[in-house]
Amino acid sequence: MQSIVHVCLAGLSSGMFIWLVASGLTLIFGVLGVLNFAHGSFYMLGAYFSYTVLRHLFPNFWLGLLLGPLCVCAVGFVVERFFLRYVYRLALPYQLLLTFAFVLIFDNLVKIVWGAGSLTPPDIGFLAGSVPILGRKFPVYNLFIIGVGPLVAVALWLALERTWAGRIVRAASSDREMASAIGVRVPALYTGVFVFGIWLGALGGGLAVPYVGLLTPGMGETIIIEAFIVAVIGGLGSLKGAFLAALVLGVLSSFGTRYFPAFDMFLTFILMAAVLLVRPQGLFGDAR
Amino acid sequence: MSMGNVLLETRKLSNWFGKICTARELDLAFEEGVLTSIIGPNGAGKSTLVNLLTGNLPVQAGSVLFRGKDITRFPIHKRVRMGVCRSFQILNIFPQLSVLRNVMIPVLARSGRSMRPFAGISGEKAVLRESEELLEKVGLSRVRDSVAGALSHGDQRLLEVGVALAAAPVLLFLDEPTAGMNPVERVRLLESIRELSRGGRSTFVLIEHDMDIVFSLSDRVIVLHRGEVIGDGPPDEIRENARVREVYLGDEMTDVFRITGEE
Amino acid sequence: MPDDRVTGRLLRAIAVLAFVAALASVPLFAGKFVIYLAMRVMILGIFALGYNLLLGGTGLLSFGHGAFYAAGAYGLGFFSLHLSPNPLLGVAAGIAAAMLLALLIGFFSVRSTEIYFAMLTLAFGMMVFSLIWNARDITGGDDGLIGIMRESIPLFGGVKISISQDSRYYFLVLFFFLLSFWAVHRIRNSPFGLVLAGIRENAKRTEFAGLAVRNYRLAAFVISGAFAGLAGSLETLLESNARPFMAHWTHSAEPVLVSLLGGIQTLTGPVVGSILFVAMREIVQRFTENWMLWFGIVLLVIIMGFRGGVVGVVRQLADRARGPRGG
Amino acid sequence: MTRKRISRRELLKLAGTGTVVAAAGGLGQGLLLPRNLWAAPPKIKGPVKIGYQAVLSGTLAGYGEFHKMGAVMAVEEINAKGGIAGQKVEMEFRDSTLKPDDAIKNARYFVDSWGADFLAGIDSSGQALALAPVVQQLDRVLMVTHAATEKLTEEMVFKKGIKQIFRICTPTYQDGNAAAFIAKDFPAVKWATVSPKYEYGFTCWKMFQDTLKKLKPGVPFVAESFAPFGTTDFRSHINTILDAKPDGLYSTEWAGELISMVKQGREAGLFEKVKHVIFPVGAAMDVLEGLGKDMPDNIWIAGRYFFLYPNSKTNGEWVARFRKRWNHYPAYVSETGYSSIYAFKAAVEKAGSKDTKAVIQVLEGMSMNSPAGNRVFRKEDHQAIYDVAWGKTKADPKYPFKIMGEMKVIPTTVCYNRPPFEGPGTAPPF
Repeated sequence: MQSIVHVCLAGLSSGMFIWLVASGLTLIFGVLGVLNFAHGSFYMLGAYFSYTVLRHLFPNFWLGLLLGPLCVCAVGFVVERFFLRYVYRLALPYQLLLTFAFVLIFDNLVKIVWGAGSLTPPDIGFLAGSVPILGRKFPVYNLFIIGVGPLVAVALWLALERTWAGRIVRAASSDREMASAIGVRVPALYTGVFVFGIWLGALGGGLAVPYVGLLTPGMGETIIIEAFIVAVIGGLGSLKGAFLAALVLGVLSSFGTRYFPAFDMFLTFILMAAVLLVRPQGLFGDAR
Repeated sequence: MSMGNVLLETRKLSNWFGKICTARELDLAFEEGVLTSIIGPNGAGKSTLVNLLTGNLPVQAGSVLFRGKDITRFPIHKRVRMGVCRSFQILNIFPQLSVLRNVMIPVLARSGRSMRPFAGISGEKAVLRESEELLEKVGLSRVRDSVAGALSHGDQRLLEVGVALAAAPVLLFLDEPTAGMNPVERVRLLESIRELSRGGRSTFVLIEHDMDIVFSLSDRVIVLHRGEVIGDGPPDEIRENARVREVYLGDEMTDVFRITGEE
Repeated sequence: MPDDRVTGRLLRAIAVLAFVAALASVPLFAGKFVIYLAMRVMILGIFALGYNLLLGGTGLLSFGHGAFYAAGAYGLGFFSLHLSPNPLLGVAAGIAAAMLLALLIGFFSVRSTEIYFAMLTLAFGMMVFSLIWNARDITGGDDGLIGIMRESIPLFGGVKISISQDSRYYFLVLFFFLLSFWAVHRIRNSPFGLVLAGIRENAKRTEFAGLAVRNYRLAAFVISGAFAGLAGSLETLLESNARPFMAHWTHSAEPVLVSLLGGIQTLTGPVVGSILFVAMREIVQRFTENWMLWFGIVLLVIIMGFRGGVVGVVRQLADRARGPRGG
Repeated sequence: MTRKRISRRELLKLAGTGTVVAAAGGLGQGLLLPRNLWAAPPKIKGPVKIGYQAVLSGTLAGYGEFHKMGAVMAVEEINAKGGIAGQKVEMEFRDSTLKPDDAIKNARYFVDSWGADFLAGIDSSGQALALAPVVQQLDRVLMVTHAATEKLTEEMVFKKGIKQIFRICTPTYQDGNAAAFIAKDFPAVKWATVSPKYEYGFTCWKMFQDTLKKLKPGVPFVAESFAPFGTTDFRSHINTILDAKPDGLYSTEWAGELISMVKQGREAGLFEKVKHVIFPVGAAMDVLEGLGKDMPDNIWIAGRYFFLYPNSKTNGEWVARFRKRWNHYPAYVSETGYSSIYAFKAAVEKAGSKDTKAVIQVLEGMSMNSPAGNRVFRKEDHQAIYDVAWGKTKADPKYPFKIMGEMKVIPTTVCYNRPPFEGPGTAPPF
């Protein structure tokens, strides 16, 4: 019992963590139709900026989490406004290539600015430490992540369904021409959505600082593939799908690691292929 | 070639989009050599019917038979091989290929030489000749080397019909072949359809909005309304059909004339 | 008009001859490292040329071709370690293994298109990667398959051609490269190639031309897999090892990158892209350790400035220069 | 540089004596004067060029930087003191990216294009094994400074006879076998592991088990959980260990992954439940500094070198110089990088030539003094034999990170596999 509960909790926290990163990826794909390969790099930048704020400016976890991702948004703005915007009309491979170029550039820049070695974050205050659950310790911070994940999901849902801006975003995502016909400034909207998606990714990075406990110049590369899998299984562009897929995958791999050690990437990719074969649009994607 | 030889028939063919019924237990038969037109107001289920018959939409209920053989579950290419082909309402050509290559693809498919990866395409003399003849027939020889996407709209529509014809179909569905054409082009295209039909190689089924054309050209007119056949017979008979008049005398009638009269 | 066509053909023939002559004379004047790099370029070129039959030719973006490259590499590896060290038979075994795998993966993948196809091939490719990584007893795990020797090629009558020296192996690679180039050229200009182009332009219309689109996609997939297998087996002979990362998605992305760099709508695009890819990195690396940064910037410039790939843009410029005379 | 200009007169005089001496030598046939004294010092043409490669990109880029610090410092020192056999040392450093094909390309570039006389570096086992036939073909000595796979020395050097490869760092024997010698003294009975899901992790765990079984028959191994390369979340692995309730944990996780695992293990109370913990590469500087006070006390750690061992003058001075030069404590790859350059110096000067064959001959069995203590390159497999320390972590006010408290050395003579590597008496304990 103790074991199962803890395996579940570990799965939940890792799933929610992936969801945080995958949400931005999914949102950007859903509205802009761009597969942002550099999303992992923005996640990395989020982590590094938050770390810097935390370590060198204000030793406050919340300020780091607030300011770090905001700085990354500025980077995201530049990327969209001056580069990505020009490849929307090009085929998918060109978008991938462009975002891939940014992966190389950001990875290397981080190495130049923050050094090649790994960085470890300072204390994060009251979120540190653990609480006993059924006689085994569980980190408070992981409980926090388990809470933040659904919070972000609900906030996103409310923002998209219940606000005026959300309605416009949804309109633009289903029909770009129609949206521009009814007077929406689509380019500006795209910039806004991209920057917001980047903010979500960078927020994931900021939250990763204490979660992973380590910052390295290549940290975005491992997360991007997991975020991709989640986004694909959930249905590209579907936030609801990504949320559930992240949950399922997190818990599944946690159980896999514990009870079926042979479980690894192979089965994850089998799952991904199976979903794509049976329901190409993913669990919750709309059949476009 | 005798009339009355049934090519394609449907048995209780039905289709729904959600709760909207676009085909309700249709029993239709298309005979060899009979130029048939399908008309009906917007949303009557004309395009759906063509999609179901040509395999572009999966059949939900009922069956489709070609020359007595059940082809309900046949994939598109197999139906085309048997002789059922179509053109599209929205342009459906190969925009970046030359006009000649556009028609070569169906001709190659027919010749059974399309799986040869190392043969030079310029060596396919018979295919080339046939493709050029076909372009001659639809009047596109003058632009044979142009990129299809760069043609005028009218020429692209001609090419659309040409590509469909290149598959040498026994039964050819033309889904609003004149959409977006100017009156001159439209007459020219329909004239050539009439001629081709008389040539007797293919039997045409036309979906058209322009009533004048439909009634002057067709041997048989089928009127669809909300997925049901409300009239089926020679043009004169249909003109007199009370139900058809009723349907067409509503807003839908004027609607039809407005659309077709726009050009 | 006919005059133009004849001169055009003549010019092209001269260009091809000059290209072949230049390649063939590399071992005569170039240093060992250049010979080695040239081989790497040609192997990547074979990979990309075949790959581009799919991307540029059929309009399918595969992210799993590393798996076929690895199949070629391990196919040759197992063959030469356990059956026969004959390099040509080994290459044949590698290609066969790659084609079989491509048939299997393609069978499931070609029903999807666009991004779903890309994701499916990515998933299958990573499964292969994971299999190679985990089947340690057979594949050597992450250490890779090592100790694959480059034996002589036996000819009739007991004569053997040694290829152990790089300057000799170069000609074998060159032979396969030219063969691939010729084959891809033929395929692009064949009825089959035209059908592929039709599928790229409009799959629905191709179906309504009476063609089983899925079969053609599968055929294109298997053919491009064969080229990947050839490239993989040639690299294994060159480096004498095969490693799991050959099947990784990062490696699958290489032919995509290379094809886009050079231009996917041209025959020479992938080759030019391969040269750029290898040479650019080599040059950047000589000046700075931060090669990723500069490489990324160069990529950015190429995407923003040369949309149709380098070859495409050069051709456009050439056309424009010729414009006034022709028009 | 400070050589005085020689005047023409002196030159003539010199020439004169030269002729006389030469004539005398010629006449006396070496009887008049002992010849060796008069023979010119070993002539080496041109600078000594060393091509060094290590990972400089990705998550492990920090290791490359540490390699570089050590190697660059050695080159600077040697050049300041007149170089190797009077010739300047030149070094070029390249990113190996951890990929075997890039490692091969770099090696070929170094030798065929840049004209390197020696090669050094290499982090991953896959790279080292892939490079073996290449360096044989290129015929240059490769000094491996980080990759630990025993296959390199056992199979490539010993069995296949690829003599060009030497390894200056400790191999998997240290991480697997030696750890078992540490473990045997614990009262612990049940062991478990979280280790990397690749050859290195598998091999070390197997060596640990095999040796410990021989030292302490009947010892049970209750759980193993292997984490793929790039794992950042060890929580399910930690659950596996906690469920098995072992008394001892052995883990060859290293670099950032070890940092993550320790942090997450602390949060889960792993180190309270498991009393005896061994991290064979836990004494790496990036790990100690990265964890800081988060590294639990009383954990047995080791590395391929730790800057507080040996407590010798050479080492103490070197660490001081290193800190002055880089404002950093030397990592183990800094030491192996540094010493490999000195190994080349010693070998070239003794051989009197840069010639690979001659240098190999000298290197085989060569003994050298280095910060890590005395190193001897074993003749059969070209493995450097030197002692590294094991120690129990403890805090020390002098350092911002945990250091080794109680130190212990497992002599290589008891924990290194012996050629011919197969059959009885080749694997420890002997």
